[in-house]
Amino acid sequence: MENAILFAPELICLLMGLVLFFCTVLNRSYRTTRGIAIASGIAMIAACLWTLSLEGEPFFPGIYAVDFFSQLIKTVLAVGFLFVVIASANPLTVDRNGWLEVPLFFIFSTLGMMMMVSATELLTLYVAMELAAYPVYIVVALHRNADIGGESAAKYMVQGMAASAISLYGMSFLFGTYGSTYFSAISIPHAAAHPIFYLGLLLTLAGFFFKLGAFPFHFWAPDTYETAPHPVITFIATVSKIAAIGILCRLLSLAMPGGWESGHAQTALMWASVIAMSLGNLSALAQKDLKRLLGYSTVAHAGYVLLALQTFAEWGLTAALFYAIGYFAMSFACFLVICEIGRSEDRITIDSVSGLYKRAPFLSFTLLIGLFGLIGLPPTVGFVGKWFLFSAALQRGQFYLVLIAAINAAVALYYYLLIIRQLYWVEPATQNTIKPTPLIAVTAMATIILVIAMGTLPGPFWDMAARAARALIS
Amino acid sequence: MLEQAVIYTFVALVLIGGGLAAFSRQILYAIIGLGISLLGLAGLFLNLGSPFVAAMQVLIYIGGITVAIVFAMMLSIAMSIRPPNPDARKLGFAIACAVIFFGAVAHLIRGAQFQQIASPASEKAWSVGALGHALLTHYNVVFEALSLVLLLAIIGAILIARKA
Amino acid sequence: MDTLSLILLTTISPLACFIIAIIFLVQQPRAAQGLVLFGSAISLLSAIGLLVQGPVEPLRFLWFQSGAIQLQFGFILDGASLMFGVVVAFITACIMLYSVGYMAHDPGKTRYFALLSFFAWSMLSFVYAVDLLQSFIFWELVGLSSFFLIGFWFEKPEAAGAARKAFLMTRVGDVGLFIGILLILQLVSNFDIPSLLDPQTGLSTQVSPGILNAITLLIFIGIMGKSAQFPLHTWLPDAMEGPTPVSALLHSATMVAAGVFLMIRLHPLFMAAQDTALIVLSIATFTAILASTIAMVDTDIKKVLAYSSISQLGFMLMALAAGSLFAGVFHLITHAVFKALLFLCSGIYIHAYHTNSMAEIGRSGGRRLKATTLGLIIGGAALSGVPPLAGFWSKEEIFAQLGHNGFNIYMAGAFLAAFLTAYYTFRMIFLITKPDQAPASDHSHPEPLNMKAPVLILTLGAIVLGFFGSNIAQGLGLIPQHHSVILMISAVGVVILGILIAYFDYGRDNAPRTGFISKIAPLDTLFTNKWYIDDIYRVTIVAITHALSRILHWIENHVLDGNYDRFGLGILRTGAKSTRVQGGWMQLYLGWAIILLAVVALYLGLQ
Amino acid sequence: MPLLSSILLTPVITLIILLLMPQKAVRGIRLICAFSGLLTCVLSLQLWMGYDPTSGGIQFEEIIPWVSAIGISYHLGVDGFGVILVMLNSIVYFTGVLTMWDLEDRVKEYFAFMVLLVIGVFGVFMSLDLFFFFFFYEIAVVPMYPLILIWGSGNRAYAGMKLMLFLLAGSALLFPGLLAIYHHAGLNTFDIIALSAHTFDPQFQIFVYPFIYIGFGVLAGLFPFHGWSPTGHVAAPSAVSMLHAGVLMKLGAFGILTVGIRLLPEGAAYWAPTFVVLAVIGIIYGAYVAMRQTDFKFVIGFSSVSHMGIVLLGLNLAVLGSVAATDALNGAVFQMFAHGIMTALFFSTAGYIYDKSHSKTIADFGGLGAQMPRAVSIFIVAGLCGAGLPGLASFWAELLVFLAALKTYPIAGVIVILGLVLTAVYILRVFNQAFFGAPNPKWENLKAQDMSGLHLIPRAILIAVLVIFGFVPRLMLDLINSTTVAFLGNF
Amino acid sequence: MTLEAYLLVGAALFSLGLIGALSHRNLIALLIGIELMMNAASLNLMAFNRFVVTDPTTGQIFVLIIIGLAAAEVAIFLSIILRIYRAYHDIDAEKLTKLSG
Repeated sequence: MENAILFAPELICLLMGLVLFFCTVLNRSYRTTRGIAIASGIAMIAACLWTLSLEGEPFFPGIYAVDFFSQLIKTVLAVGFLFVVIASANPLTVDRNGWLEVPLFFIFSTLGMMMMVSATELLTLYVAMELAAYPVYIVVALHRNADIGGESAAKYMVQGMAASAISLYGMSFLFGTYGSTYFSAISIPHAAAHPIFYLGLLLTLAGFFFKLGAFPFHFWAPDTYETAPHPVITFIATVSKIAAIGILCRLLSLAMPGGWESGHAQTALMWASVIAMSLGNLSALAQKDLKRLLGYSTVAHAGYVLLALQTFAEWGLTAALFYAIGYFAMSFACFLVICEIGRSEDRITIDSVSGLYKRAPFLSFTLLIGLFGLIGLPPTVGFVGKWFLFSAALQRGQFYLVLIAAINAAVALYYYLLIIRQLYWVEPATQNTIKPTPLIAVTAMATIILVIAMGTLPGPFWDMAARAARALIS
Repeated sequence: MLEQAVIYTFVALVLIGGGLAAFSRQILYAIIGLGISLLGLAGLFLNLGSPFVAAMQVLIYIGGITVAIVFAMMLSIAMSIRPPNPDARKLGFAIACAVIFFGAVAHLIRGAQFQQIASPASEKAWSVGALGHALLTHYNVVFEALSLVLLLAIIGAILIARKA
Repeated sequence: MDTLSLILLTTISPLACFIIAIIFLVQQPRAAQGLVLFGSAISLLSAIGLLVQGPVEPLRFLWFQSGAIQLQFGFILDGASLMFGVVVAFITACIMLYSVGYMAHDPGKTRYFALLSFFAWSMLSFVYAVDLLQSFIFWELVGLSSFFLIGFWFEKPEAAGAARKAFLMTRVGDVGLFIGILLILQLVSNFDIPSLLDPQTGLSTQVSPGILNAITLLIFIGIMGKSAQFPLHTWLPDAMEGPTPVSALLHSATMVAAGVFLMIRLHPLFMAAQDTALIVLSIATFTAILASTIAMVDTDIKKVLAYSSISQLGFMLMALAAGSLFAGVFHLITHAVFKALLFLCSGIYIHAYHTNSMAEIGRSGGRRLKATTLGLIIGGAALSGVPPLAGFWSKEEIFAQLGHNGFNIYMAGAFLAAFLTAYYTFRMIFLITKPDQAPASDHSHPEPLNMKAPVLILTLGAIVLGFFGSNIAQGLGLIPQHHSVILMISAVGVVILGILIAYFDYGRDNAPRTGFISKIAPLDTLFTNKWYIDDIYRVTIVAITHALSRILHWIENHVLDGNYDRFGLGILRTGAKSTRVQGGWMQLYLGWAIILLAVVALYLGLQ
Repeated sequence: MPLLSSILLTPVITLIILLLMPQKAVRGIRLICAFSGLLTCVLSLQLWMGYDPTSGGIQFEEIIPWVSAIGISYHLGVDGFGVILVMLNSIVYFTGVLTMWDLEDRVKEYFAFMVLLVIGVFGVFMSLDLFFFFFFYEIAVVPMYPLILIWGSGNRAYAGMKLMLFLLAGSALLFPGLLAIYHHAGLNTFDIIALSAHTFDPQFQIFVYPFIYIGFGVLAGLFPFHGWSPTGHVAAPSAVSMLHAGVLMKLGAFGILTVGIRLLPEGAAYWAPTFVVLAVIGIIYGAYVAMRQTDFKFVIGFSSVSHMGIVLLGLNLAVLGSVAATDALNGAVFQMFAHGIMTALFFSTAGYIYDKSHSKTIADFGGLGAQMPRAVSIFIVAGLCGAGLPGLASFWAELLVFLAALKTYPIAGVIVILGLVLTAVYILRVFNQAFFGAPNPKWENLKAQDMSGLHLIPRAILIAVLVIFGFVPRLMLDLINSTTVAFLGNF
Repeated sequence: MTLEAYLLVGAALFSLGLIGALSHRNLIALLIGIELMMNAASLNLMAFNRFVVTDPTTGQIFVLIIIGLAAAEVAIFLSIILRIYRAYHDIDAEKLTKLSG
């Protein structure tokens, strides 16, 4: 029973997923399905909060860990799921036949992500990862235009499969080096098989980098962002990013207290960080498609997070977690607006938001706050988060690294400002106003409040992240 | 000696099949190559002491997956039988990548010292029963998750492939 | 009344008038005019009261403190400031009275009177300032009021240009002065004039002669600017674009004398700095001659008077540099009176005939304005140094001083200048009073009383002031230089020679009406073109400044800004390129990723 | 209620009220802003009066732990510099609101952004915590973009973008610099006071100081990173230019002072000779470039570069530890205030002329003095202040800085004093081309639109401030001098 | 055969899969390449399971799960191929570059 409580969020997720499955089978309306999904989201959040402070291993020891870290991430994932479902009120870009199943895939993917952050064993992790990934492949394919959906899904999936294959190959070496798949075993340094261990680690991490959209596996990101249906990409850009950062934290935390921390891993991550942020920002500069632009910007933000993670220190972990939560809110603010304004448009270009100020003042304000956050301006969480991330890197004395990151942030300003300019300055092409439903307005409000609250009162959030980081390391 | 020969045969099957799959310009040959390679692998698995996994490899991989690919190919055959233009540049790049990668990995493998056990574990530990037990106790989460993935895959496949 | 309230009354009442007029009385020019006149009268009376009270100890108040520097403001009430203060207040009052008529129909009357008031305040404050920095502040404000008054008719581009020129040229001088003052501050952390001048503990005892020379030279640069000495003199003739009363008040009698007054203030320092004194003497002498030569050929009555002012200022500085404080002060005061008189007369002519040309005025019947012509002749004679008018006495004093100290070359220069002065003054008088053709008809209106009265008062002053030399000397606590009879006779001789030649050239019937100098063509050209000094400036300093600003502007636009823009665009282009690299063939990425991983792994393995 | 928080909260509350007010309530919005501006002025005055100048230290401190785990605290406090700069901001805020009284387009948003800017500026002047310092610093920068973009004129998209890129590039230098200070001290606190007690390794100081200096210097118009400033000034609406040139640029100088010099004195001293050269170049260069501008606001913009050069010069001279250090710092801070008021006056008037004529080109006018005598007079006052005329506040500032320059680097001193002539040249050029000379008949209609009534109030306030401090510099110098002495006592 | 030999075979298989995945234009061929790569991982796991690990169940289960997931993966991927085929009547990977901007 105690195990069931520890497993409550996942359990509720699973159960609600099955309920949704029956809904689709019984072919109820999309409204009902979505309603149930919203309810399940709320239930999941409740369950997460309930289990927030619990610790334990609900299954066979070493396989699955429930601690503050995992529960914190799960809470955010549950919130993310809820928000994404709310945002997908009108998934017009999704194939009409697939509407009912969209929440279903989302919830199972969320389940996979929840399991990912709790997994403490390679095999569990791998399966959870695939559980999180497959539903997303499917919904990407469910674009209302078969050609666009198919292409983008195929691209996404090829990259994903290749990444998992590489990851698997790497895991096999880890397994071979230690004779075990438990993280607890792997985290002990193993001098004899040193080089091959690194090969394994590198290949394994490569798979996760794919999830994070970080260099060098970020290439899927912009294409998918551009072409996937809006709700789907909202899910990918917000929820799955949380999970990705969570799992990276989990993996890298293995390295920490006297683990296999080493200059090599750090150097590799450092380069990955630098290249990811530079490449992401530079490429974003040239984009006209809003979603694609945000895709590149995600790559850049992944670079910022890696900046903190490569420190292999508690501070870095805390900062990364803090930023992950903040990033979720900021990017959700952007994508929520994209979902609303692009209900029936396949492509959202920068021109699509022209003069949005006149058509939908509140939505454009939401987008503005989101963009301010992504730029890193106070009083949003973007500023505080960057402060923490960079601070973490500087704790290691990586002055120039932080300088590069800060310059990148300044470069990024350009393309974000272009959007803001379109938003507030350019005359709109059409005059029809967009009025968000109350539920969406409330969600947008909540996002804004979250972005600003984390930016002005970061204390409690930082403490939570720090607690989670400590839970990881100990 | 015979055993060695069998093993080498399997190895040869794996590599030849793999080569066929990798280099063939005809999809059908590639699929056949895949099948051959998988068959060789199943043999190696058998040799490595796991008849159950070998069986599964044959059943699911060769019997299921490869056949599914063949079906898919046949469904889209109208276009795929036309032999695509050979693209030497691309092939060269791929080979270069593979060679570099292989070189690096082989070098590392040769340099690595694994803590090998003196003798294989007992028969009991290799038994199907032990496997099943572990799957239902130790790895029950994984097992459940896998079933969920398969369920989703089925739903998804149906949805995606459904005619609009 | 006690000294403090008197001095405050003297200085503050014009300021109060200025503020009230400019803020509240813009729409009521008559009220403004009355108020300003009233304020000026109060100021004059208080100044006289102060003079009657006699010299007292300076009054000082703490102004502010910064680091080691402590600055005071206050009032110095010694002979020089008391007397000059009265002169300033007096002449200001006269000119304001005169302006009531002169500016009667000008729409900007309030502004005009307010500015005059502002000038009176800053000039009086300058005169009484106890602290060098305080002096400097009011020195600048005096310059500012000059700027506004020259540019009073700002719709005229010439006036605006002249105002700018005046401001900039005096500014150049002020920079020198400013540096000099700051040097003093640096060296002694003190600006208090009496203590700076103290023979025992003052500046001259604390610094080496070289530095003292440098400081005084820098200060002299300021004086050059303000008192229009070569080479910073060219703004003054241009400044005649302003209303004539302004020219009378600022650009001959008082404001330009501020430079001289500063030298009077700091006379001991200049005396201690031998080299500077010599340089001042040379420049002053040269300026006196230079200005006179130009005055000889100019046809514009105000320009002639302006050059004459420059030349007379040269005389004053000569006296001071030669060592006689008294001679300088004396000439300063007499000059203030008779030059103001001359300007007022010229103003009446201009007002009456709407022309600045002397010949035109004469032809139009200038001499019919009796009082004015009387003033012109008396003032001119005083300027030339005709005994026994004011100018004669003060100039005598200067010659005496030069002779006493053995500056023979300079004395020769002074004689030359005096000769030229007499010549050009009487040239002016003859041109006006003896026109080449009889005036056609008299269409001029007689000079109004409020314009005539100041002229008459000043005429009286020009006649009698010369006899108060000893009182002035007494006020300064000095003894006048003993006059040698030979010197006096030769000086008078020179003046008479000048007058005679002027008469020969312009005065007698069927005179050639061209100057003797026109027979020496090169000199004539040189003088007519004002020694080409303006032109030299135009092709050197002005051109260099323009060129520099053009170059730097180009740098700003093309090198700095342009490169920033290029840099930004470059980044954008890189961005576009990087997307192109990433676009397309997706397997390429995978391949590169694998190669990267392999290389990293290999690197780790090889370690 | 603690005074500093009250001052900071006044605009914050104003902002919240503004956001809640309906779009249409234009009058109410204006009144609320004006009232809040007035309130900040009153509170700042109270601060000024309440500050005890004898000690010269930090007063009115308030500390609330914020993120205690890493040592961030909400720590407010002001020394003499802070007091006058807070005052400056209040004045400019109040007069800025009055200047934009006639705005009709998107009033609510305009004032909201403006108030946000004001919040940021107040925050910087009061913060004693590196995090909050930077936090507010960025807040102050953010609203510039929408303000320029939406309400600006001319090439505003370009100008706004350029401004933001420059400023945030400066922040990019600051970011690692500030964090490095924190980590290098190892005290686990961002508190500036606590950090200033720590002696940093000289090598480290020398390394980090340029980042801090240039990072903040970009905002202060440091040559050669000044390019954004004239362009930005030109495009911004007048009240924004006022706040921008008047207050925002001071943030940069204040940052150099509070973070750079206070925490890294040895680094500052090491670099000072180099930066003195840059400052001198900036002064002269700004003046020369201003001479050739054809646009009012460009002239003012480049004059700001030149004038801020004086501030920077003063700051750098102050750290050299010579006898003139006190004067230099006094002068620099005085100049911050004086230039702030002066530029505010400049821009508010130039903006007024632009609003009425829709032209900023100097050559377009000519004899405007006859058509808009009041506006022109006010502009002339500002111009004269810019030219360093005695009797107006900036004279004292320049005097003190020049004095220090002459003492420390005589050649530099002479050069910058010669710059006074150049300043006069470009100011007079504007006067002559635009205000004097024959009136242009094109602008006859402006005769009826000269400044009057309400428009005169803000300008009159600014002029009054300039004149008061011009004649009674003691009011300010007493306040700064003790702080300067205390500040330099740390060296 | 030694562990090393098995691992080398695995590496070779992986490399062959890589060639397949990198050089082909046909989506099905890509899939085949990736399957080879996954199988290389399986081989490694089995080899380690035999030579290194004391408890041989883990590796086997790992491989079994890989097989299961591969089945799911292939199912989805093939359905996507069919979807594309319907839309394009072509399954040329290079045509997909149309998407990238």
